[in-house]
Amino acid sequence: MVSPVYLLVVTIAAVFLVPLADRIGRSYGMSVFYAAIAAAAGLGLFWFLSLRGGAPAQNVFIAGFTGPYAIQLQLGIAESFVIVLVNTVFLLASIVLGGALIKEKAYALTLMLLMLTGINGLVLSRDLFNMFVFMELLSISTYALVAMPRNGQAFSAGFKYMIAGGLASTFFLIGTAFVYRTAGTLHLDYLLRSPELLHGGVGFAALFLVIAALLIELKPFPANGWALDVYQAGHPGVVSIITTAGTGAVLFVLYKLLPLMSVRMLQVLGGAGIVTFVFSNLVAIKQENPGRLLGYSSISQTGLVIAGMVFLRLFGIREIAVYAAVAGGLFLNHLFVKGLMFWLSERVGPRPIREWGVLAGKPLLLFLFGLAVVALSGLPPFPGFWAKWEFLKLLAANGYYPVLGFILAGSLIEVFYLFRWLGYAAVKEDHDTISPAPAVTLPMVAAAILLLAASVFFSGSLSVREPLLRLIPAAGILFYLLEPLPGRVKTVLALAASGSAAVIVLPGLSGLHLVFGIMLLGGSLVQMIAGLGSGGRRRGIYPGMVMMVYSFAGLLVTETALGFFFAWEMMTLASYLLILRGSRSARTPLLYMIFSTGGAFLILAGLITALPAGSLSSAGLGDLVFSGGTAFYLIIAGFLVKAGVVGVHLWLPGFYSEADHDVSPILSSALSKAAVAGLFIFMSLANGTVPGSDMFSVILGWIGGLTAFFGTLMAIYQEDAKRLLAFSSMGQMGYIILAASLMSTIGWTAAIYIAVTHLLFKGIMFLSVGGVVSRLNTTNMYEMGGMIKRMPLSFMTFLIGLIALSGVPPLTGFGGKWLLYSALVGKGWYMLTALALFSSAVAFLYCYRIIHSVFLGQLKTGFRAVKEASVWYLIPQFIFVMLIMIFSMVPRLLIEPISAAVGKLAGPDLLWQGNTVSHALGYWNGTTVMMVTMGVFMVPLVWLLSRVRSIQKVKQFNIVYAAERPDRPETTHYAHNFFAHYTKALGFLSLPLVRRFWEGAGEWISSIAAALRHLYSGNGQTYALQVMLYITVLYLFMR
Amino acid sequence: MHNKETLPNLGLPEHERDLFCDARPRVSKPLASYIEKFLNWSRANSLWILAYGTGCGAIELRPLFTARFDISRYGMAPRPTPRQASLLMIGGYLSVKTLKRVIRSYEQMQNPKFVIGLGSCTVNGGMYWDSYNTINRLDHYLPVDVYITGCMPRPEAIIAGFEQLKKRIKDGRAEGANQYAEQFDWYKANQKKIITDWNMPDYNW
Amino acid sequence: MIHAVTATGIILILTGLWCMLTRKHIIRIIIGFSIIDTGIHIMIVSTGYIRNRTAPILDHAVGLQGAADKVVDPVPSALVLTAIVIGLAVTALMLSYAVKLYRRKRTLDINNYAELKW
Amino acid sequence: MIVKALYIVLSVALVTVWGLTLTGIVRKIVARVHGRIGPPVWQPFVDIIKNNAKRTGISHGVMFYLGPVFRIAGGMGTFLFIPVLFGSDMFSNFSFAGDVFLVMYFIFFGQLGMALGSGEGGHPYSAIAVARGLAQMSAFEVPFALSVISLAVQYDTFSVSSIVAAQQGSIFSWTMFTNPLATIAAIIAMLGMNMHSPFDVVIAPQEIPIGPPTEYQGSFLGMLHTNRGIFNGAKLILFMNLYFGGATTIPEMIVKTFCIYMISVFVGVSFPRFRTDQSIRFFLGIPTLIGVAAVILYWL
Repeated sequence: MVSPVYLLVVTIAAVFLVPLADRIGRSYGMSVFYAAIAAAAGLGLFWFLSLRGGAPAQNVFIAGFTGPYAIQLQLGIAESFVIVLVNTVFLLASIVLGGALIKEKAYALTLMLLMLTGINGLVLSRDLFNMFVFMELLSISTYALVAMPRNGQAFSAGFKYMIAGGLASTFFLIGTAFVYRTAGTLHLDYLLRSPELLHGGVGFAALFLVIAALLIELKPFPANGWALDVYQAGHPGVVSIITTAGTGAVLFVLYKLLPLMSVRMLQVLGGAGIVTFVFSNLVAIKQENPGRLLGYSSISQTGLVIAGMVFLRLFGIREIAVYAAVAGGLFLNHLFVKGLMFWLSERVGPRPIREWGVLAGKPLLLFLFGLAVVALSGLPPFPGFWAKWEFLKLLAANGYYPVLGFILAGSLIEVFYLFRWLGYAAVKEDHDTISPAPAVTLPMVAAAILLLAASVFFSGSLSVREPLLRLIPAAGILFYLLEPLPGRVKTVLALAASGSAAVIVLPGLSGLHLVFGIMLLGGSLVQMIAGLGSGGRRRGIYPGMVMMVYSFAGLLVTETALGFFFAWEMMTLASYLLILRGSRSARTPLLYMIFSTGGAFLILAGLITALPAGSLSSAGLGDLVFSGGTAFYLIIAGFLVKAGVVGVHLWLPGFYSEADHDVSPILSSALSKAAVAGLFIFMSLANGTVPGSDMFSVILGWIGGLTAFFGTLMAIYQEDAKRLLAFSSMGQMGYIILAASLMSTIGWTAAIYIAVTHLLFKGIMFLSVGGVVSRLNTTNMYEMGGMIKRMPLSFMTFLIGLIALSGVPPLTGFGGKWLLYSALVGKGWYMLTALALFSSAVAFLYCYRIIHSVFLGQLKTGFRAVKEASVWYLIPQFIFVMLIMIFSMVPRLLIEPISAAVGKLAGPDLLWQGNTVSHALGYWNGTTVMMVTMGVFMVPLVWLLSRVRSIQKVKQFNIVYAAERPDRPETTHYAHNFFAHYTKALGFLSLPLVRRFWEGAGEWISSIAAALRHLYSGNGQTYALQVMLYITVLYLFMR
Repeated sequence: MHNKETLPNLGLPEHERDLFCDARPRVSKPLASYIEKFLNWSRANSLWILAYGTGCGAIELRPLFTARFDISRYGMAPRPTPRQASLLMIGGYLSVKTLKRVIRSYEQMQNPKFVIGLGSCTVNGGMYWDSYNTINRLDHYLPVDVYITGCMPRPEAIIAGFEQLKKRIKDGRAEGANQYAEQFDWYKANQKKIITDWNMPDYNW
Repeated sequence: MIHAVTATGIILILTGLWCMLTRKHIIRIIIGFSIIDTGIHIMIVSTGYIRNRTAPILDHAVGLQGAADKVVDPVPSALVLTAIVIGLAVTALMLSYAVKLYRRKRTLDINNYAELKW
Repeated sequence: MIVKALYIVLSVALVTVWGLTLTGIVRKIVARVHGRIGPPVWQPFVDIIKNNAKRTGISHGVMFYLGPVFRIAGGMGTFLFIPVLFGSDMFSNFSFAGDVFLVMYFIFFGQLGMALGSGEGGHPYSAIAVARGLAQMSAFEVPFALSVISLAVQYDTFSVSSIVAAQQGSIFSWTMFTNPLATIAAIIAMLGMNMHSPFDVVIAPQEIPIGPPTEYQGSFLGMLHTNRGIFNGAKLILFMNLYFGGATTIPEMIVKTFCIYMISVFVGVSFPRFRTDQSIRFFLGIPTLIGVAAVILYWL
């Protein structure tokens, strides 16, 4: 093995060689420069591989002495891990910087090399004073490089940085001196052997000063204003090195010192990390400048890494693998992502984040940016996800619930501003363009590939047993690569991919899983056919779509808690991509992401709380312990958020309605069932083990009932057809939750029955309206009308769907209502029965409103020539119509398998007698009802048909119009503000209180953020004062 | 068959022609006599009135529904829409403007349909006969079954008119709708002579 | 005596800090930083001092034999030497920043360099 | 099978004739209240014949054409799922196919079809009337639902036949006496259902000519009028079964439904019309509270 000393030798030698080579020619100098960095990275990789292969750790003593007097370099697995990462990113960053460096004199190159030397030295060295020297090497070269843009901002930022950095080094030096004075050695190994040397008064102070100095270097909130100025003003390439490689080295120093710290110190340090994480994210909300925003984000991530390793140490964990999994994972994630994002900001140039729409026309850059945002938010499959899971799991296992809560809150804020930014980039089209720059793009691609490779590595090390789960992101990426293909080809491929997933997965399922499998996979599959109806490229739909379908499969197949959460998050991500593609505004996808992530965090908190003590990552869902109650309630709350119950439904109308017309049906009919599936999976897991479940049932029931009511009520006021259907879905979800909360055989049968029928009829209605909208290019119902004349088939299917929705016999909808009321009255929940009945009566209002406004009434002049919707939209509708008719004729075909899957719960069973289903209170024979209905329908029809010859078919203006003729169809069609009288009578019930609440909450958080960021006055002296005060406060806490 | 013929609807601008039905009115032959007799009995005993009350004669219609005269005992009732009415009562003089509305309403009623002209004005223009704006003779424009003269006719006279109409219906003589269809072109020409700003289809289905 | 030196060091550090935190003039801030630096150096040297011993320089006065008993602890002195060099570099860099800043805005009041904030 | 079909025809014929006659009787009574002579009792039949005797008609399209079919199918269906006479095989209809919830929801079948048909007519007044009707319906559904729930609690069944069976014995075992609050709530809801004044804003003839059927004529209208008989009869029989002890003989049924209908008629001739928002607020006010009280009373 090559001695670690060569790592330093290579770069220092290059420091001297570069100016010489530069004399010969610019390109020679650059070549030597890159060769040295590449060599360093290569060495790191070589060591890492051999150390992983089992080679012993290397210790090198320089200057002919042995420790403690010599300069000792140690290269273990941890060091090599950091070295390889740091040097790789440094190499990539230097490539990004290439354009800027080539304009500078050779000094710039030497400064870069010195910086790298400092970084590597910090990682390798084992004694405090050497650390000081390398830190100064790093700092001074950084101070100089910050000034590279040569503008006023860069100079003042650099100067502020020097003041703060100077203070930090001062403290480090004082601390080092006192350590030497107390312990008589500066060598880490000796100090570690007898850490009690530092536990006295002076010793403590010495150690404190060292740690405080390191912490200042890591830019803790709020003593970090100077760093933010640097992030904003410095060249993104340089800044990316500071925040990734530089921070990484200092973090590693902190890691090396961890064993010296007392419990108290660790606690305070961990707290400081958490505070930094939460508040930096908070302040970032108001930030518009990309560099500074990335700065806040970097700082928060650093805080999280600090917290990660400190808490691990606090929990007494010594295995390096765990540190690698948590702190290493978080750091690696941060390293590549932040590198990527800073380089991207270099690429985009000096634009505030609102103007990042320039990326919208650049698929590769947008993809990279999206990847970075997703990875940084801690979503799967990236390392941050696995690391956070492990970290939070350990926090929960050790009872650090408040910390867990803070981390989740901070992450949520992070998700907010990152996805808002992604929204700006993806949705707002800007006519500016950015010129190609392969020197910047290539390192970004490399970073992305490395990040993905690391994801594979991390997911493997955390033993996700189910190989299918790995396919979820893989399918997404595959379909991203297939994007240049024509849309229809992609649809067929997506159908094939999803179909094969269904074929593989479904036979392995049973019981409720099978029912939901058929619903989610089958439902999506059928509706995906509609995609064939749209021409063009259809960019950005199929990666999300296929990923979503695979996530459905994953959700149902997985047997581990981690696997479930992984699939859940992938599903969220996939659906986010779909809505991002279709939405007209950035607001809807963002709202969806915030609420979904909030819900997912609740589920996450619940899952890790329920994990049995000492469990592995692969703990099965069946092993979860719900006896505490809290865990179960958290999980259910998470699913309720995802289901969009009243109070957290803010995201729902936009999400279900704004996607593409062939995607909305899947989101609204199939995806909404994923929350139901989750609800049922966990309710069956926990059934009987949760204390206080009666109260829980009642609360859940009322949540469901109120959701049904308010969803329905809001639906009747909508002017937008798709939004109306979206609110209708909310109402139907309310019924499902209400039925599920009954915890009885009939209740659950009702819930799943409603879920199945809702899938069918809402699929039909959304597809039908989608077909209409795709022809008319408007979703405002009052602009439509009379479509029955132009689109009779769409009308027919819509009508079937509508009858099924309204619950009118003889179609399937009635079965759901009947089961629901039976179960409710059987349980004794009379008020909820009445509420459900009222809601379903109100549902008639919006049913009529939409069918009248869209299909009936007056055909508008502009739409006299529109054609029937595409046949590809109609095929899935007719498939669903056929299913509805079959289930209506023989309800037994549907109810029996469902009740079999539900199994035996509390309450009476359903009894069958031929086609009559009955229970203690009532009975229903769907087949007879269907027959009778058809009979009584035929008799008058025959009579009317006998008179058909005398009847003249007339046109739309042949109406009685107070003896006048109608003026224009637009003024004759009654559609706008259809239920004005309902607003007058009950309008107070539909005031946007929920929106006001959430907007108020958002306003408050935003105001707090705005107030907090005034800490960063911009004055270097204030920053210095903040550093001093921070250290003082830290001392008071740690003492 | 002239039923299949379409009307040109020249009064309508090009883009509006598709909004109106352009079929000609048809003659609907009565059924076999004994059935028709029964049906005519029912028609006579269930006269639903569409009252066109812009003339002063309308004032005399109100008392018909009161306890004193009560025409509901004859099975008669007011009907707010021409679609469902079988008897159009023209309540007095017609101007150019109101004639247009009357024609539209009449055409929107279904065969068989009956017209009663109320007051002298419908017969010959009455006291307004020399106005620039009054229609003097209703049956140039619509087939009138019964005229009830007077200025104004009392409710008793109106009831007598109803009796007359019922008699006509029962006798099978009240075929105004078919007459209108048969001589459609003549009626239409007369109508268009008066109404110069014709912005309706030629036949208001 | 040692304590006096240490105390001097500490006083210098505090003086420097006070200077850094209160003076608005950039050059004075840099001077404050220098004072801190000096204070640290003095303090470090004082920690290695052993009474009645001489500087850890192996010359004729000390001789190689038994040098360990005649000289003070050499480590702090070595540290100080390195620290002085580093301090020099930092001070020089700070001053060059000051020059650059002054050329931009013709002012050396630190309050005038707060355009980056929040 | 054939016997059953025969029974069904008989049963439908009975309710049609009785329903239409009842309408005639009521018109006569209202006329007498006004001090008029009024139309003959058989006038509804004459009207139906007259309407079907129209020689021409117009149609706005398929849905318009099917609207009245839906309507009358809804009326007949509703009727066919209600047992007419207690203990009579002949007049039990298809009550074995579903319980009271089936009947409650089947009521909507015809209304929905009618609303759709008139919607295709393209007349704005039709849509306005439907909007009013639906709004009013959603409101009176609340006291009615509460009342039915109260009955379900009281009798521990949803089956209409069983509810009738439970009321046999003496007059005091009728729901009217055993559960007066539920009966009151249901009767108030029935006022809305029958669309008599004060809840006749839906068909307000002076304002939106006749409401949804504005464009209907001839056979279509005849069908709608026929349905009015059947549907009225069905609703009255349902109320009779649920609250007034059902009936064992046809005369008993006739007397009881007549009396029930008279409630609606009395209120109708005595009160002026509510606006839509007023009737919504009315139904969701006191009647709903009465319904809640009825449920709570039997709950406790």
